Amino acid sequence: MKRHTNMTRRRLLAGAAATTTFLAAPTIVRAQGGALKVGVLLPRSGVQASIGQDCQRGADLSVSLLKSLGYPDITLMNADTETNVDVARTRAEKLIADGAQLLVGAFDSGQSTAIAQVAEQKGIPFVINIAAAPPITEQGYKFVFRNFPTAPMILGDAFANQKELFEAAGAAPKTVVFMHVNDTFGMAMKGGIGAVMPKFNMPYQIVEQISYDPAARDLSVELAKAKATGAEALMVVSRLNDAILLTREMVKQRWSPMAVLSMGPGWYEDQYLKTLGKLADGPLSFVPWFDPNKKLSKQLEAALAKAHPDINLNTNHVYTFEALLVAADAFKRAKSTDPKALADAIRATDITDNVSPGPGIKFDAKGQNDKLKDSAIQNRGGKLVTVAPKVAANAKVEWPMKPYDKR
Amino acid sequence: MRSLLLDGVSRRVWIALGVTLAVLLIAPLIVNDYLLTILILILYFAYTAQAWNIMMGFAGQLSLGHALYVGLGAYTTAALYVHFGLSPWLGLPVAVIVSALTGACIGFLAFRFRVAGVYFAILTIAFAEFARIGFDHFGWVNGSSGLFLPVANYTQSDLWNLRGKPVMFYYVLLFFTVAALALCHALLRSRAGYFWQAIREDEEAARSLGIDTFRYKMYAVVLSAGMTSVAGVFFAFYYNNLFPEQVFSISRSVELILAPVIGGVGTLIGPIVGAFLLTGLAEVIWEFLNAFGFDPPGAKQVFYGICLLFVVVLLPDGVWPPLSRALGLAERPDAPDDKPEA
Amino acid sequence: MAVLLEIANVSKSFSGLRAVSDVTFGVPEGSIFAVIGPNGAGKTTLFNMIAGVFAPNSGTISFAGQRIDGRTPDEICRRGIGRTFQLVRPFPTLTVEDNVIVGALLRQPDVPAATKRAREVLRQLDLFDKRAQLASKLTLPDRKRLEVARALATEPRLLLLDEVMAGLRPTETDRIVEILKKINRDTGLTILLIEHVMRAVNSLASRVLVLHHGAAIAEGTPEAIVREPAVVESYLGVEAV
Amino acid sequence: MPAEIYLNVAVSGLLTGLVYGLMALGLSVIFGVVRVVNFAHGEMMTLAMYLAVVLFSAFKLDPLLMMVPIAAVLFVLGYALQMGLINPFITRPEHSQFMLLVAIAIILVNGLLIVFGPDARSVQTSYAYDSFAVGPLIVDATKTYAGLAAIAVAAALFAFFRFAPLGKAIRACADNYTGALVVGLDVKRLYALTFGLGAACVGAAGAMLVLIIDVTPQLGPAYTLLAFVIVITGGLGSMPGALVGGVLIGMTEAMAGLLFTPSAKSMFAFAILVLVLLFRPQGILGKQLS
Amino acid sequence: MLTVEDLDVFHGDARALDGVSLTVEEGAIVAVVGANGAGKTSLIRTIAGMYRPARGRIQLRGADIAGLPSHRVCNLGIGQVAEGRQVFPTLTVAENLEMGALLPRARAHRVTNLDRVYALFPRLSERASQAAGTLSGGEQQMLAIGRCLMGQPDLVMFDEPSLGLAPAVVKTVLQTIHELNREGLTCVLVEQNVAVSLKLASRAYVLENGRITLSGTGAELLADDRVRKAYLGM
Repeated sequence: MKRHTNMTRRRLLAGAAATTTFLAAPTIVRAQGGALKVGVLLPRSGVQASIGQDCQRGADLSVSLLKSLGYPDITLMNADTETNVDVARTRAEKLIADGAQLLVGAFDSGQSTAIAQVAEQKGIPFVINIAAAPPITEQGYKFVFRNFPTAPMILGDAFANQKELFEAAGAAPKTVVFMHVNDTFGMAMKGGIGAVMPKFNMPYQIVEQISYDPAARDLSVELAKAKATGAEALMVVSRLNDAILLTREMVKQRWSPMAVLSMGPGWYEDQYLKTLGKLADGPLSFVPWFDPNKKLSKQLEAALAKAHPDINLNTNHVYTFEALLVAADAFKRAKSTDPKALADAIRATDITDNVSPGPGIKFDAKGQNDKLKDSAIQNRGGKLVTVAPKVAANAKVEWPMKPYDKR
Repeated sequence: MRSLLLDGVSRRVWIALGVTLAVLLIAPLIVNDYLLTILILILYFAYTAQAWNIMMGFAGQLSLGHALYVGLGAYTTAALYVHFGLSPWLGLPVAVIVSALTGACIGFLAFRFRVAGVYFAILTIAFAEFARIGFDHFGWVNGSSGLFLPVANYTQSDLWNLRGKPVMFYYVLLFFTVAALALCHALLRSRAGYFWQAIREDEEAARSLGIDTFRYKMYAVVLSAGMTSVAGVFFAFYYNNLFPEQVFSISRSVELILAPVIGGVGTLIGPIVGAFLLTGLAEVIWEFLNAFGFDPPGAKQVFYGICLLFVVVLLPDGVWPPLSRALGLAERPDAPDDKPEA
Repeated sequence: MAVLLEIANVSKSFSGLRAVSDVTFGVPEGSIFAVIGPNGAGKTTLFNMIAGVFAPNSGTISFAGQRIDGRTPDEICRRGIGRTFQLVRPFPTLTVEDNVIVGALLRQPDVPAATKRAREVLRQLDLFDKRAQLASKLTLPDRKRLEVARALATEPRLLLLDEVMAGLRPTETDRIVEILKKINRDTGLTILLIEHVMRAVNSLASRVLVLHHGAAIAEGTPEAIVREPAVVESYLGVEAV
Repeated sequence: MPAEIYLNVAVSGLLTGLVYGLMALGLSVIFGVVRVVNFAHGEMMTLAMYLAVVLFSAFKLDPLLMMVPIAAVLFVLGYALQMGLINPFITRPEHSQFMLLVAIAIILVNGLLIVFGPDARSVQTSYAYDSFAVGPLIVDATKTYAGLAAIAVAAALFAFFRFAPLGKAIRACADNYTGALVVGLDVKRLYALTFGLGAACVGAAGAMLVLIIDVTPQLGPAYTLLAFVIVITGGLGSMPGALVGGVLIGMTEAMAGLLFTPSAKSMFAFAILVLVLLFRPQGILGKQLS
Repeated sequence: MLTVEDLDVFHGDARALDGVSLTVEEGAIVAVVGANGAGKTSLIRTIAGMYRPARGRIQLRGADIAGLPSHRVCNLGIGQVAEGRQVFPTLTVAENLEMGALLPRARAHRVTNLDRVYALFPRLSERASQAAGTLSGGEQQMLAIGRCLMGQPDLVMFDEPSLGLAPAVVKTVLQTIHELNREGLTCVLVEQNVAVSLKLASRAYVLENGRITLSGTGAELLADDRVRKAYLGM
């Protein structure tokens, strides 16, 4: 069983075990030595297919990259959660039955929670790549680790980075309208704003909050409402499709705010850039990202460019990769595939040579990496540049955003 | 009651049921955790399938929005547990009442205003969607942020608070599934069961026999809704998190309907057989595709869809009626029975 | 004899078409009363009004001294009127016995009692041996008798029969006629039948009402009725060519 | 809020509603005649949207012009589907029909996922971002074209059913199945034709919609549901009803989004559906149920 | 012209026709009498291709037509005036007639046939643009006959054409059938108006419980005691 990284767009899965243990083995025999078997659970079909498959790219890159960095061999056992908690849980059990010694996944908070319980019961470490719902690491799990900021962390960094940018630009909006999608992440962010924003003494005030349905097929009314507030800038937490819809509506309804301040996915994604072309330029995203100045970032970027020349490195790749980095690092230090030893090793993680901004990867008692820093990135000519924080920046912010009708 | 449970079941059926139950009882000792998870899923679908079957299979009222009741049951017990530390067993009656009342509401509106057939089916979907969006804005259960149940450590099973290992959930579900089977069997042989079947077959003829069809249709909806919500309790405490998008989605409702339709609508055993077949099928297809190394995301579902297509085209009454005849376990033997006269 | 069912000046129109106009008659308790007339004469409409399928536009229907017009079919049945359907409507996927149990449950306290009652009725109608068969597998004459059995199981005071003899062979007709006569004789059950088959009407009914174009054109004993020229013309066919 | 926003939102709701109506039209046509509820409606539309995307990206063919060929492809598909699979199900109970179409929907969604991948695809026309300004009123160009196309398709269908012998024959089938057999109409073929026509409407709607929204394989169910709501509100089986229902739902959503929180705007659409079902079960323009 | 041999038809599990055989000669009127539910309509619909026989042969001018779909049977010249008239209620009278003329065999003769039908039933031309559902029963029966004639049939099966009609209308309808027959149309007549149909018929069959129990000329059956007893109540 060898994981081979297939460079075609449609990867064939080869890593999963060919044999199924249908009957209980009283003690699951786990080979000492050999490659670490990592079960990767991602929603590669169903509603979240797009993100799940994007995350998978990050996972696929990791194996050879980590090896080249001197980490011991890891083998991926991939499973599709079908964007469904039942399946997520079943697949997690299956991967463990087939010998997975560590789990990574699963982008979504609901599915991650379902997997977390299996991991906890089995004593198999579970490293969450992406999932921002704060409760996951408040549950008292011992085998669940998250190398991804929670909503309040993202917000705090967003406000800090915004202030830095306003200072650099010498200008700031006095009013913003806040639009957010009414889903888990959107609500978590909305909830955080009230608590976090006052601490930062922001130069603007939020004139209106507009919440919209994640299943929305049309956002013309929402945007008309936002435009009617007369706010100088648009603050937004959205998803990819909404981001595209909102941009189109801004162009059509002839509204060019001073800035688009996004605190969620969508505005920086490849699909957004590709679909909107030059209209995609300008929005600022305050999100978990990578530090383009770090060495490993450049390596990861190069690896991705080799595998997928048309794809920009993004959060999905970075955090899925880092989850595997955590796994490989723990394996290296534990020198064992025993889950207990792995979990102990993860608890002691202290990785400084990483991709995401900030000091590095370290978990607190709850299994949360609370040292994570987020970046401010801006879309420029189909590429993404980091404009804040200064330590992780590779460009200066363009301010204000170029009006849509002048492009 | 005894006669309701024992009547009309042949010895062969008793033996078959007994063996199956015995196997299920000792299954957790034999199978690994992965299979146990599958079995839990099967029992979950078998239970909900039976609850749905009361409404559609017995009384002939097609509901395509049964996720509504699962969701209500889940949210009610979970919210009571999270906010007041109320045991799910104490929350259960509340959940059942909430769901039953909701079912009564929908039933009352539909049956009073003579919304029937396809229209009724779509009304049930509409209410489920209504609930989804409503719960997205329902702050007490955290709206779309999701409701998380606190997770204690798992070293011991706490049956009173439904905190524990999968095997505990397995036996809880097995109990409910068997209880539902017994209830359905008794119901089918009760006054309500006869009246429901009459309504299902021919509502006008049923009315001409003095049956208050409105009342009995209401009974079916209320009972089915209440029973379904019990599955919600399990769902909440097994997965420990609830999101309106997830529990009230149309695909959830569709999942609940697959097993009874594939197994055999209106039969006692069909829904259970359907749950076994479909959940098993999903796993088998997954294994199969994996073994061939052909696993583009979505392939499993395509094959699953093709299998569904074949079953529904070839076996209009579902799998169980022909299967039961083949096994000599038919629920309705055509030959005159030999039971003594009452 | 007291009048059990009283129809007074009943009329019914469908989208302007007058199906039943100003019909008046009474069915004495314990009698067998027949309504005849060509197809489309309004018999089934009249029947359905008695059974509660729809309400008359005008006029009243009383049963055992109480107004029943405009009541729902189930309530009318609970008051003691059993009915059959012209196109038989047994519950096809239920067994013969279960079909009848559904009816019997109206008056019986529980399923065993209803089963007992159902079997009595099945014996009366010579269906006992076929009780375990699915209703959909029965032949037409058997299904007709099953409908009667199901209605009888509700223990009605008045039995409404809608062309139960239609489509039966003379021997089968005679068989049902005998059964109905016996039930009428033994239990005093009142029967109102709508019928085409004169053979049955002649041997069963004590009184006959002839409907034509929604109106009653004659009422009397069967013997008197067949001699009425209007009846002969409307029922047995006009000279057309 | 400035007053013109109401006008803007109302016009936008109207246009969106017309497109919704066009999308729902296919469902209505099929149910009105064949009496089968096409639960794979949204998935078929997704397929049409992908066709438009492929034609555009490969040959730079404008979806507005491709409406007709895409409709033709979907027609063939619908015809074959009815002839091959659905015909035997016409006499089966509703849950059986539901299951068949759910199976078809599952295959379509995941087939599209395998073929096209999960990422949203779009069509970049030269007029994608155009809008017309009439005083304070700003009207979305693509929606205007789509709305006009919706009216044109509905008018064409209406004319077909009113004047073409084949259209009349289809109405005859819907009117009286036995009667159609008696006069020697080939009911099976006419049903397939109807399903094809319904699918063609879905195809036309998909070609239009791809101008407004990007397509992903998972788009289907939401649109199936939306089509149900519209068609039942307007009257299942009624063609003008579909448009009226679409406009009503479109306007309701727009106004609810403006006056209340937009995230709950679909709830108002469902509320309208429930009200219509309770007080006029046959829909606003539907015929009395038998 | 038409021969039916040994026809068995089932509806589900119930036997509707049991070994039915009959012959219809060119230019004849053949009557089939029997009680409701005896299988008359089943017989007509099986010949018309609406039901599939389980067994038996149906031949039109020597060619086997059993099991052909109804639209093909119609196109071979077997028309039907169905029980309950079966007009299209929301279509206009003219559209109803047009539906009858959609058969390939009739398309070319549409105009002449329409003139003939309007000449036969002037009422229909008066009401050409009225919805068929608003017609009276008698007018609907005329429409059903007219619609059938639009299909250029050689043989027409009439299923209870006088059902529910006023005596005067019954008279017109039966006269029309008689006339059409004289013009060369072969007719199969199923009627509850036993006396009249036997008088009209050159040959008649008694159908009981799915079986032919008696056959002969109309006059023979009219004189038959069994028929008199069972169907005339005498």
